[in-house]
This record gives sequence, C-alpha cells and structure tokens, in this order.
Amino acid sequence: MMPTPLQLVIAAIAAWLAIGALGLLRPRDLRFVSRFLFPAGAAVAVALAIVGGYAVGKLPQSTVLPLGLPDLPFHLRIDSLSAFFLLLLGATAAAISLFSSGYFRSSDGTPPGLVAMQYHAFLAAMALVLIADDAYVFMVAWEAMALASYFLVTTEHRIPEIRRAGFLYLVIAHIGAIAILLCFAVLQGGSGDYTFGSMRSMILPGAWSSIAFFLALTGFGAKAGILPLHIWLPEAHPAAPSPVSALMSGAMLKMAIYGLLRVTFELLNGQLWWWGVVALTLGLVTALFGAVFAAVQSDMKRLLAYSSIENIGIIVAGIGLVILFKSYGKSLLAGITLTAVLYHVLNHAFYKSLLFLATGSVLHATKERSLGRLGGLIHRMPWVAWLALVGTLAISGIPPLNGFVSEWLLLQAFLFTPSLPQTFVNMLVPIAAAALVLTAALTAYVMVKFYGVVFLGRPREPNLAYAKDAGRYERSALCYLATGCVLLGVLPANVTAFIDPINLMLIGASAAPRLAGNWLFLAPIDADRSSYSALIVLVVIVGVVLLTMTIVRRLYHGRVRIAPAWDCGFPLQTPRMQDTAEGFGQPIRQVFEPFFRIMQRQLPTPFDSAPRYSVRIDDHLWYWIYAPIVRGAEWIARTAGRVQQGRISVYLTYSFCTLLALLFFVR
Amino acid sequence: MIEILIVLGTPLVGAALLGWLGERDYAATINVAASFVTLLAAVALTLRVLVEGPLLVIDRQFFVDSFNVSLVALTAFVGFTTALFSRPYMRIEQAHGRLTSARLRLYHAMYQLFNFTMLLALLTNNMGILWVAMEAATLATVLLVSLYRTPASLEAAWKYFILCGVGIAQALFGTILLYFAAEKLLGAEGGALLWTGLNNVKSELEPTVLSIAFVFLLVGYGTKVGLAPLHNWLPDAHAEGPTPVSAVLSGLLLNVALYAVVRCKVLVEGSLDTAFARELMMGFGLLSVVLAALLLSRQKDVKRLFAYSSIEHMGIATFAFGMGGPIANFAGLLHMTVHSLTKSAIFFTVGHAAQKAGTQLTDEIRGLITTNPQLGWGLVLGTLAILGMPPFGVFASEFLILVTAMGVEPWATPVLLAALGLAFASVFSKIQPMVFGETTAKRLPVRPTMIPVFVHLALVLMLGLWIPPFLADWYRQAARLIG
Amino acid sequence: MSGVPLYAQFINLLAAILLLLAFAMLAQRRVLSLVNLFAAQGVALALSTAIVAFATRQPHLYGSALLTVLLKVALLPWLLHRLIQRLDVKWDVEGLINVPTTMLIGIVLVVFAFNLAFPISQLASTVTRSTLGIAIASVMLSFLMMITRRKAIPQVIGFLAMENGLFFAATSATYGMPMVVELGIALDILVAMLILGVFFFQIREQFDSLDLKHLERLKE
Amino acid sequence: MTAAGFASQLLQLAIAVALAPLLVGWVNQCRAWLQNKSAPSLFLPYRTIRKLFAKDAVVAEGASGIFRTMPYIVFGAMCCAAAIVPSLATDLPFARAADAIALVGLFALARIFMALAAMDIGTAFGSLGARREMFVGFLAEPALLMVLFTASLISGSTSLTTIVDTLAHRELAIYPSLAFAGVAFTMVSLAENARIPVDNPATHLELTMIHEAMILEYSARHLALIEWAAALKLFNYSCIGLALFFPIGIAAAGDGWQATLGAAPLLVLKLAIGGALLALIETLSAKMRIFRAPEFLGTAFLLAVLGLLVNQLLGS
Repeated sequence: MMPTPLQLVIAAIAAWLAIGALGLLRPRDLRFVSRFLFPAGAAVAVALAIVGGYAVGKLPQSTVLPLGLPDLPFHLRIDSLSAFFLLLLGATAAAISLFSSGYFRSSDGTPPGLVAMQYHAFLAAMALVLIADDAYVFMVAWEAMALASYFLVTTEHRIPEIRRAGFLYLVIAHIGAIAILLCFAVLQGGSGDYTFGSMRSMILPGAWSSIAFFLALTGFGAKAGILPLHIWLPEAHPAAPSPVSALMSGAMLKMAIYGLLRVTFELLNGQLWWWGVVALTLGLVTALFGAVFAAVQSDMKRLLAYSSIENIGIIVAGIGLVILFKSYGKSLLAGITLTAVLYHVLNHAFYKSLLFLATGSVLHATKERSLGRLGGLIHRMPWVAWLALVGTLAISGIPPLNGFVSEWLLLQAFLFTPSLPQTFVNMLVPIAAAALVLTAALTAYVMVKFYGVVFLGRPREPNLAYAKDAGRYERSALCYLATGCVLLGVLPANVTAFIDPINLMLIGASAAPRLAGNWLFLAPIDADRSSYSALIVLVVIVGVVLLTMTIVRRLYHGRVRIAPAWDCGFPLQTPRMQDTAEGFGQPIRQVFEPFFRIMQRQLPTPFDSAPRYSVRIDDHLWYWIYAPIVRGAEWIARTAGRVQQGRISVYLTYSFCTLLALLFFVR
Repeated sequence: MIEILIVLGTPLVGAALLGWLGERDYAATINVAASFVTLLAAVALTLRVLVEGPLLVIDRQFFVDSFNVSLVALTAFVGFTTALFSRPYMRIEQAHGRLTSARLRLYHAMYQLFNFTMLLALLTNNMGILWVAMEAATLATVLLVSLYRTPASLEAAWKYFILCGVGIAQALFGTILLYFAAEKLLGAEGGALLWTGLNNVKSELEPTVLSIAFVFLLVGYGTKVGLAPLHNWLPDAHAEGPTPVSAVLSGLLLNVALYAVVRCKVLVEGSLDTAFARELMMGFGLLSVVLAALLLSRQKDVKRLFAYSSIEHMGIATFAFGMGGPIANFAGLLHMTVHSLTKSAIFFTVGHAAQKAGTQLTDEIRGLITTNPQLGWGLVLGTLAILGMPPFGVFASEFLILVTAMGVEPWATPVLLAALGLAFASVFSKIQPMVFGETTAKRLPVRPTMIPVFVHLALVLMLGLWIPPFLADWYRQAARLIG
Repeated sequence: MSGVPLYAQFINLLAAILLLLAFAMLAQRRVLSLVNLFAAQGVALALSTAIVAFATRQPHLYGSALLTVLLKVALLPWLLHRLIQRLDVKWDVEGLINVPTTMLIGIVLVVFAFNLAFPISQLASTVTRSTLGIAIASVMLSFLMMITRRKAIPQVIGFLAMENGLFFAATSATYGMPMVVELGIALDILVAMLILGVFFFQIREQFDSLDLKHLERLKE
Repeated sequence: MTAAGFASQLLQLAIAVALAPLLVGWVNQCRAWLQNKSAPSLFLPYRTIRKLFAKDAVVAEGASGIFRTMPYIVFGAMCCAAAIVPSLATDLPFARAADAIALVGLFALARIFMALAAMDIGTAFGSLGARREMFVGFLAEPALLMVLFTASLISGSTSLTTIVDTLAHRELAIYPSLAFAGVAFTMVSLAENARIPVDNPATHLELTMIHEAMILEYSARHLALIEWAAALKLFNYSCIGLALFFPIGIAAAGDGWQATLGAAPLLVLKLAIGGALLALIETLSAKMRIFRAPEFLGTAFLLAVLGLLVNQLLGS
C-alpha cells in the first residue's frame, strides 16, 4: 500500500536521526561526513520537500505514536499549514545540506561527525515541531531544536564571543519556551487535555484568549527575534558556521512564525482586532529597527542577521494585518494578506539562505567577516558573486524577482483596506504602509552596501588576491537557491494558487481565484484595480536590453579600450579610498542618530600610516531593558544570599521559628 | 521475604566486612560487589511486589508496596553505580594524597552502612524504626562528610549533625504524638506504630493531635529533605564531603526523607478533612524552589551549585506530592527518579572535573570538552537535563507537575516557571564556561569510568521520550497508593 | 489535686522538676554543672519511667528506666566529664543572649507549649496527661539553649537534653513506646555521643578551640 | 489586447523615447534664458547622444560585467517605465503587467544597478556617488510611492491607467489630498532627477555631485545610453505628474485613435510648461548641502503620508 504523507514525514525524521547517529560512529572522519552524511541528509530533505508540497491542500491526517507521557502520547498531525512549512524546511535544508558537504573543514572546535549529528538532529527537531499535535511533543521538539542549534552555534567554542552568544541565545530561547508552555497551559482552558485537538475545540473567555495570544507572541517572538527579544539574533547568527546561520535564519525563524500562526488562527478561535494592531505595530517597529541597524553594520553576517530581524518584522506586521481583517470579517483581504505573509516567508527562506551561504563561501575564501577588509571578490569568485547578486536584488524587492511579489501583495492589502469600523485603525493603516515602504527602501540601501562592499570595487586587503571560488557542492547549492528566487519571482500566480488551501484552512475563505487571474497575471480583487505579471516585465526588460544591445552593435562599432580609472583625474588612487562599510552607512547613522548607542568611535589621526575609521554601535534596548533586569535579579539574589550566613545558631533559629510558627498556625 | 533479608543483609554484612579489611586494595571491589548483590535482590523484590502485590512480612514489621519498592530499586541501582564510580574516584583521591587507606576503610564501611540504613528506612513498616533508621543514616553520613578532616569539611559535618539531629528530634516527637493518638485505637503494644495499622484506622485518628504531629514530622523530616528554610545544612554537606557521598546524599537520602514525609502525609490526609497538609507541603515546596533558584546565581563552588539545585528539585517534588492526586503523585515519583539519576550522574562528572582541575571553584575549571570530551559532554548534557530541558526526563515530570498545578493552583505555575527560568540562566552561565573554551585540566592518574554517567543519562533521556508501559503502570499504582 | 492517684502526683512532681532543671540548664553558665544538671534530669526521667512502669504494670518500662539510668545518668555524663577533662574546657559559657532575656523567652515558650498541649491532653486516656505539655516545654527550652550557646559542648548537652524531653513525653504521656523503638533510639543517642566525642577532638586539632565562631566560614 | 491598444502602446513608447532628450534640451534652454545666458540648441542632447555613440568606449581597469551591462539595464528599465505611464491615452495593454508599485520598483532597479556599477570600479567618487544616490533614494522612493498611493486610494486602483481614467474622466471633484501629494511629488521628482536643490547635473564639483559621480567612469555608447535613460526618467516623471495632477485631455480606452492623436499637442504643451516651471524652480532655489537632503525629502515623505491621511479622513 502507498504510505501516507505523515508516515513519510516521520520516516524522514527517523532518517535524519539515523544519519546523525552515523556521525557519532566516526566523529573525526571528515571525508565520510562530508561526502556521505550531508548528501544523504540533502536527499532526505528533498524527499521531505516533495512530500510537503504534495500534502498541501490534502485532508489533514493525524496519528499517535506510543511515545512521550503515558497519559499524553505523541500526537502527530499534518495539515496544509504544516505541510507548507515542511516544504519550506525541506527545500531550504536540501540546499544547505548540499552546501555543507562542501563547507565543513576540520577545525579545533566540535569534530565534524558531532557537527553532523547536531545538524541532523536540528533538522529532525524542526520537522517534528511542524507535525506536533500536542503540547508535550511540541515542547520536546521545540526545545530539542533550541538545544541542537545552540550546540551548532557554539561549534567554535574556543572563542569567547561565540560562547557568550550561544549562552544568550539559549537563555532567551528558554524564556521563550517558558512563555509558550504557559500559553499552552492557558489554551487548554482547564480541560486538562493538552492535545491540540481539544485546544481547537476549546472556547476561551476573552481575557484568557488575549493572555494566550500575548504569551504566544512573546514565546514565538523570542525565537523569531521580535523587539525587544531580538538581542540574541545578531550575536548568534554571526557566531554560527554559515550553513547553520542559513538554517537558523532561513528555516528556524520560520518555525516561530509557524507556531504563531498555529496558535493565533487555529488553536485560538476568534481573534480580537486590537491584537492585530499590537502585532502590526510591533512588527513594523521591528522591521524598521532591523533595517536601520543593518545599514550601519560592518560585519557581513551581523548585517544579514539584522536584515533577518527586519524581514521577520514585516512578516509579523502582515500577520497583524491578517488578524485585523479577520476580526472584522473581511476574509478576502485577510486571505490576500495571509498569502502575502506566507509568500514572504518562503521568499525569505530562499534569499536569506542564499546570502548566508554566499557569506560562508566568502568567509572560507578570505577568512574575513568584516566588510572593511573585503572587496573586489567578483573577479576572484565570479560564481558566488553573480549568484549573490540574484539574492541581493531579490531581497531588495526588485521586480521581477521574488522579494518584490510578496511586498507587492502586502502593499495591495494595505492599500485596499476598506474603511474599517475603527477610525483609529483607518488612520493607522496608511502610516503602517508608509513604514513598510520605508523599510523596503532601506533594505535596498543595505543590500547595495553589502554587495558593493563585499564583491565590487577593488580588494581592500592584499590577501584577497588569493581568494578561490566556491567548490562544486557550494556552487550547486547556490545555483539551486538562486533559481528558486527567480522562479518564485516570475511565477507568482502559481505560487499563490499553491498557498491558497492554507487561506481556506486558517481564514475560511479562499483568495486564489481572485489572486491568480490566470497563470500569467497576479490580480487581487480584480484586474482593474491592480495586476502584476512578473514574467512579462522580465521578458520586456530583457527584450529591450537585448534589442538595444543588438541595435547599438549593428549601428556602431563595439570598440572598447581598457584604461586606468579616471576618477576626476585624481592621481594615486588606492583601494583604501573606497567607502568602507562605516563610510557607506554613515548617512543613515546621521539620520537615525537617536536610534544608536555609539560605543566607541575610533578616528584616525593625521599621522597614521594606515588610518582606519571604525565605529562600534550598540542598541539601547540592552541598556534600557536587559541590564536593569539583570541588575535587579542580582540584587534580589544578593539579598536572599544573606539567609545563608554561616552561623549555626541562626540556622537553628530558623528551624525553631518555623516550628513555632507552624504550631501557632495549627492551633 | 528472603529478598528483603538479602536486601538488608548484604549491606550490613558488607559494612562489617569492609570495616574489617577496608584498607585492602580490593575493598572497592567488595564494595561494588556488595552493592551489586543488593541491586539484584532489590530487582527480585521489585518483581515479586509487582507480580504479587504488597508484602507484609516478619510479623508486620516490613511492608513493601509499589511505592517504596520503586525507591528501593532506585536506591539499590544508584548505590551500585555510585560504588562503580567511587572505585576509580577514590583511587585518584588516594593518589592525590587526600585520603589515607584508613580513611578509605571508614569510607567503604560507612558507605555500606549508609545503604543499609536507607533501605531499612524504606522497607520498615514501623514509624519508630523509620525514625531510627533516618537518624542512623545521618550518623553514617556525618562521618563520610567529614572524611577529609579539613576545617571546611568539619564545619559542614558539624552543621549537618546538629541541624539534622535537632530536626530528627522533632520528627521523633511527631512520631510519639502519632503513637499517642493511635494507641487508644490500636492498644499500647505492637500495632500502634505500624504504618499499615495506622493507615487502616487513619480516619478515626484524632485530627488535632495528627495536625500537630504532622507539623513536627514535617519540620523533622523536612530538614533532611532540605526544604527551605530548614535546608541550611545541605549545601555545606554536599560541597565538602567526597563526591560519591554528595551523589548518594542528594540522589538517595533526600528521596528517603521525602518518602518519610509522604508516608506521614498519607496518614494525616486520611484523618484531617482540611487541606492543611497539602497546603503546608506545597508552601514549603514552592518556597524551596524560589529560594534555591535565587541562591543558585550566587554560587562559586560547583558542588554547592548542584546542592542548591537539589534543594530546588526536592522542592518541586514536595510541591507535587503536596498537590496530591494520581497525576501529581505520579509526576512527583517520576521526578524523584529522574532527579536521582541525573543528579548523581552530574556529581560523577563534577567529581572528576574537580579532580582534573584540582579545585571545585567554577571559575577555575575550564574547557573540559577539549581534554576529556566524555566528561565535558556528560556534564553539559547532565546539566541541561537537570535544568529541565527536553527531551530529558526531568522535563517530563516538570511538565506533568506544571500541568497539574495549572489545574489545581494556577497561580503557582508562573511562579514555578519563573524560578525555573532563573535557575536555568544561573546554572548554565556557570557550567558553559567550565565545559567549553581553553582548558585548565590535567590528566588523571587513573582512568575514570564514564559508564555510570552515560547509563544514567540514557535512562533519563529514555524517560523523557518514552516511559515503558510496565513502569507507567507501576508508578500509577504507587501514585494511587499515596492517594 | 484530689482524685488524682498518688503515682500520678509523683509523676507530675517529677515533671515539674524536669522543667525546673531545663530552666536551670538554660541559665547555667558552667559546663561541668551543666553536665551535672543533665545527669539530674536523667535521674528524674528514670524515676518517672519506673513509676509509670510500676503503676501501669508494664515490665518493659522497667527496662527503659534501666536504660535511662545507664545511659543518661551514668554513661553520657561520664563521657562528657572525660571529654571536658581531656579538652580542659572548664570555662564559663557566656550565651549569645544574656540570661534574663533567655529566661523571659523561655517562660513565653512554656506558656505556648502548655497552650499547645492543652487540647491534646484533654483527649489523652492516661491520667498523667498534663505531662505532655511539660515535655513539649522542655524540648523547646533545650532547643532555645542550643540556639543561645556559642560553644560546642553546651550545644551538644542541649541536644541531649532535648532527647530527654522527648523520652519523657514517650514514657510518661504515652506509657512508653515499643521496646524495639526505645532500644533503637538509645543506640542512636549513644552512637551520636561517641561521634560527637570524636568530633570534639577533630575540631580541637583543627581550630584549637571548641568555639563555634570558627565554624562560620561556609556561607551562601 | 486589441490592435488599437497595441498601436497606442507602441506610439506612446515611441513618443517617450523620442521626445525625452528634447524635454531635457527644452529645460536647459529655459534655464539658460532665465539665467540670461545664451541658450544652447534645443536639440543639443540628440547631438551629444549621437556623438557619444560614435566614440570608442573606454572602460576602466577592474570593471566587471555589472559595469558594462548597467547602461543597457537602466535604459531597459526606463523604457519599461515609459511603457506604463499614460502620456497620450490610458489604453496601455502593458500597464496590466506592471502597476504603480511596479513602476517604483523599476525605478529602484535602475537606481540599484547604477549604484552597484558606480561601486564596481572602486574609485573614491564612485562609491561616494553610489552612497549618496541610495541615500536620496531611500527617502525619495517611499515618498513617490505614497504619492501614488494617495492617487490610487482615490481611484481604488494601483494601475496607472485606471487611476488616470478615474481622475480624468469622472465628474470633476476636488481632492484636497492631491494638493499634498502634488507638492510632495514635485520635491521627489526634483531629487530623483538630480536637479537643484538636491543635486546639480551641470557640475563635477565633488562636494555636490551625486548622479554625475556615479557615471564618472562611463564614456561613449554607455554614457549615451545613460544620458538617454536619464532623459527618459525625467520624461516619465513629468508624464506621471501631468497624468496625476493635470489629467485633462488624456484619451480614454474607448476613444479611438483620433482622440489619442488629439492628445499629443496638448501633451507637448503641458510638457513645455512643466519644463519651464522646472527650470524656474532650479533657477530660483539654491543647491542645498547634501545633509539637508534628508530633511527636504523627509518633508516630501511626510507630506505624502499626510495626503494619505487626509484622504482617509475626508474620504475620497
């Protein structure tokens, strides 16, 4: 008989775990790990992606494994939502595993076999999160995910910053997990039944459901990096090996989004409009924050990490909008927005993994992460450079690539907000749209900085001359992701049609017939109001470009002379005259001065032989929120510490007083 | 019957034997062997009880039901693994010149004696004997704690002795009150102190007397459980004694004390119609959890750190038993089990880590993973397990407890969770640098055995992912007995 | 006290003496006299036990009376004397709190104990029920004594005195526990005493004094 | 799409491509007059472009493919933009494929490629220009989008043709929001087309230049295409402005080719006036420091958002 998708997913999880276990057998055998384990993992990932893609829109299936607690065995379930995210996970993991087979070298950190084990455990945990259908298995998978990724982040544990980053990450992840657990505890609404099935049927009183929602927002926000729980993200992503950063940014953050969607739209029935307002505001603030901070980073992975924060912010804002629309019964708009959100999730998974992997290749080729020491790599590593260009354009939301589509849809949703009952909301929506657009424009700025400083211009350091291009595996992985970006960009109608079952499931209304006028056009509401066809745009642009080229060639000669750069006739130009990362980000830093907390600014003196200008930037939130909390906790602990002050008669007094007090209390 | 005799006899004989030729090289082996025989007998006993139901033997002096047999099995098992661990550990201590062979003899003899007293406390049906055994356990361990004769160890032992002695005295008074209440019903001789007898008539026992008795008993045995604010002896004793002793102290002795409390609680609950006992235990439990969580962040000595974590977990278990009901009791029992396994495993690793670094200060132990990966991974995994990270078993029990708390006392859940979160941050911030980074450790003269550590952790991991049906039924049965 | 049989009156008398002795110990500064007081307590205890045995015709109580005499009148005081000689610690022990305050607290405790015991003793079947309150009181007084003393030996004596109180409760209020239990208790106390003896010497050789202020290193 | 539609599409595209340099020439002429210099010929831009095409291209060392392809891509993007901006008639089949948001996207595409190409050589001026261009863009782009949003909220559509249809052929209504939008749009288009007060196309003074700094290294046909693309950009912006704020006379879909042709002279007239106004503004205002630019554009952005709010408040 044909195995059901759910069985296949479980099989995939088991396969991943098995591969990981194999890694334990020969921990130090790099060949075995990179030539066998990671490709095998990639194969499993592909299979998972196929299964997920197949299962979208099929009827939900559920099963119970005889694992877990005696009264609460593992309930597993696959429906369109989880299937979609499984597809995402598989598609991303396939590329990243492929890349990893070429990436990992033996280092003095964790031995490769162990890394492979943690890596595949990480994948398996994420898959399990997606098919979990009761609180216990969800928490187990969730925390296992956190643990595995923590160990992956701390692979190079000899470096103190990395240790610090890992610790911060794990602690915040744990706090988030606590919030999630509380959320489930609220959701079960006194029934004592912790399966999602019973939570679905549970109707909570308003206050409690709001509490549940905000616990979920906190818990999943901590994982996704919503303000102010984002601080671990820019620390952990750079610390991790690049494939892991890619996996965390591309897939793991999406698990948080999945959880938020699952809780908000499925486990909670009935949403309140003001949740939407909160999520919208929070999301946009996060997005703007991420973009602004990304613009002033001088470490390429930190920059990408902040840009992840920004994208997550956009996604959350979208979710807020969905809540808003759904709570007012505008199901069509809700559907469009949800489509936009899911689309953006998919896009981000692709281009962010692409970019992180590209940084990985750069890191390997140059041993350099700081933008100030890179440059001109497009000549040394053309493959990586050109593929990264696709990612850069995609993330900057440029037609006809995929980043643009989701932003376009989201803007449509903003734009066609019919006058909602709340005037306040009506005022909010345009402002929100403005913030969104501003963020998008900033992203373009950021990405130009990223790409230009890393790949273009002249090498800023001599050793860059020896950089080698990425290897076979890495290249193919990058190609695959870039192709994904293009396809997602030019065939939006098909993608939206593919996503539609989830609208049906979460919103109860289908948006696809409106969204996909026909396979060529994307037309929400109707074609007169707005329509977009990426393919045609692409064809026209390419056509015009080719046409002009041929015409110019035909009418005029194509002679070209190579000469030193003119540059207004300035003599002696050195690569050091180019903009550094700090230089490029400086205008933004000036405009958004109050956002930043300048830690130290190192200005060159006139007598420096090799002057460098560097600024270290930190965000206020740490000092406004976390530092006080830490100090408070320490103070309390110190006070409590006085209890234990070493003198035996005092201890005796404690127990004596306890005794007397209790006896008194009894009478 | 015969199993009981073996279970109790072996350690007693072993103690005598080791007292006689304890300084020989093979003493450690004898120690292991004796513990192993005990384990076998315990397993046999367990099987019998599970098959045939509760035993009541030797004119009702010994009573074994699925509740205490689970603890007997646990005690025997951890006793055995600890003996295994202590074999190389003590060799190394001797090689480092911290112990003479005469001390080793004391150690081995007392170790067996300690096992005996604990098993006796678990198996006896007589509340008086229970008390005697608890006191004897204290005395045996006092000598073990002061084994190194350093100022610190002496101070710790002294505090341990005085505080627990006084506490236990309260327990005795409680026992006397129990007797006082029961003798009218059961007659002066015999039955009035037998738990089974008391259990049968608990509904007729005098509430006022019992409530006062319970206060004394709780304060008494609670001192040994390490409930705040009676816990003050615990960190010192754990930190200053030899590591195997710390392992059995927090792995087993605390369990036994808690067992005593629970037995008493059953009686009192039966007689009182108020929630007095429940609230008392829950209050103590919660207080211990919170206080321990706060103090964790102040610790500099790694063994002290985990001693506080023991206080925390005993608090959680007490809270669970306080709530009562099948699920909470099940969870409490499970929590005792996983805590013993995990905590002893942690102490095994910590012990060797301390030996490698030549200190117990967390700031001076670094980079274990680089010199001895097994040790490092054992420590970090154990720590994560004890901090309630899934997929380890501690999370399973904590999950159940929180779930029940949500049903019974919703306000307690956030408090517990906050405390757990704080504990997580404080403990992990101290353990991570010990495990990772550049190393400070030396090689050890004798190769440590890591088998116990990983066996324990594997068991804990299994319990987190899959509780075998027979175990589940067994614990359910036990939970029902506690009521 | 009409209606109360003679032996009961005796027991009450002894109980009163016991309480008195407890107060005396609370007030006493000199170690040697502390030991003597402790021995005296033992005598009172043994007597009351014997009387109870005689009155209720419980032969095993004679045994426990004998045990008391051996242990608490003979052995322990003798051990303590030897210790004190060997360690020559015949100094005056000044408490942490001055004597009058201590006494004041003690009185409060006694009142509390009586109040506590009252409802219980109402239910008691034995005639000598009121002794329960005294037992509790003496336990608490010894507890207080342990708290207030800052030298090792007096603390231990307090500990032993506490056992006396318990024992008294066991015998007089409830006409004695089963023999096996009493034996166990006695054994424990004996062993405890021996261990303490060892301890004193170890502490001495470590800190060359028995002052508990040396034992305040371990904090937090 | 109908043949007529295809015809008008091609016609409008052709007009845009053909007339764009003329518009530049006209603006320069007007400015020269206003600053009473002797004006260059109206057709100077055409000559420049032709001359440039004929020259040998000089490409700086270390230029990558991006540097060479950029002119074509920018030109292509501008043509695309031109193809969706209704200048004569709203009968633009291609407008279905790309709406107002896509239009902004196309501008962004051009901008990003310009910036990247400018950084490609690795000269000081190149990266300086790129930075400033992106900096101006990150404020101008949202402002432009907000302006378009105001219009599309009024007409309930983001496709430019529909917007213009509604604005041009519905019964006349006063839209106060459009006033805000109009001001904002003017400021944005000044910035976007490298005009005083934000930039000065007529100088290579390193402290001020933005657009010029980016294309310093270009020569011959590349430069020609870039210049042409710039002209097209100006033309597009003018047409958008006219279509949004003075939509009178633009033929509707059904009107047929006479109407379309009839609209042509009107368009020329409007463009002439617009160009003159642009020249006037450039003459009257002074070039501002580069760090004044954010305030300038920020104002534009806020005005646009205000327009949106006003629109929400008063209802369209």
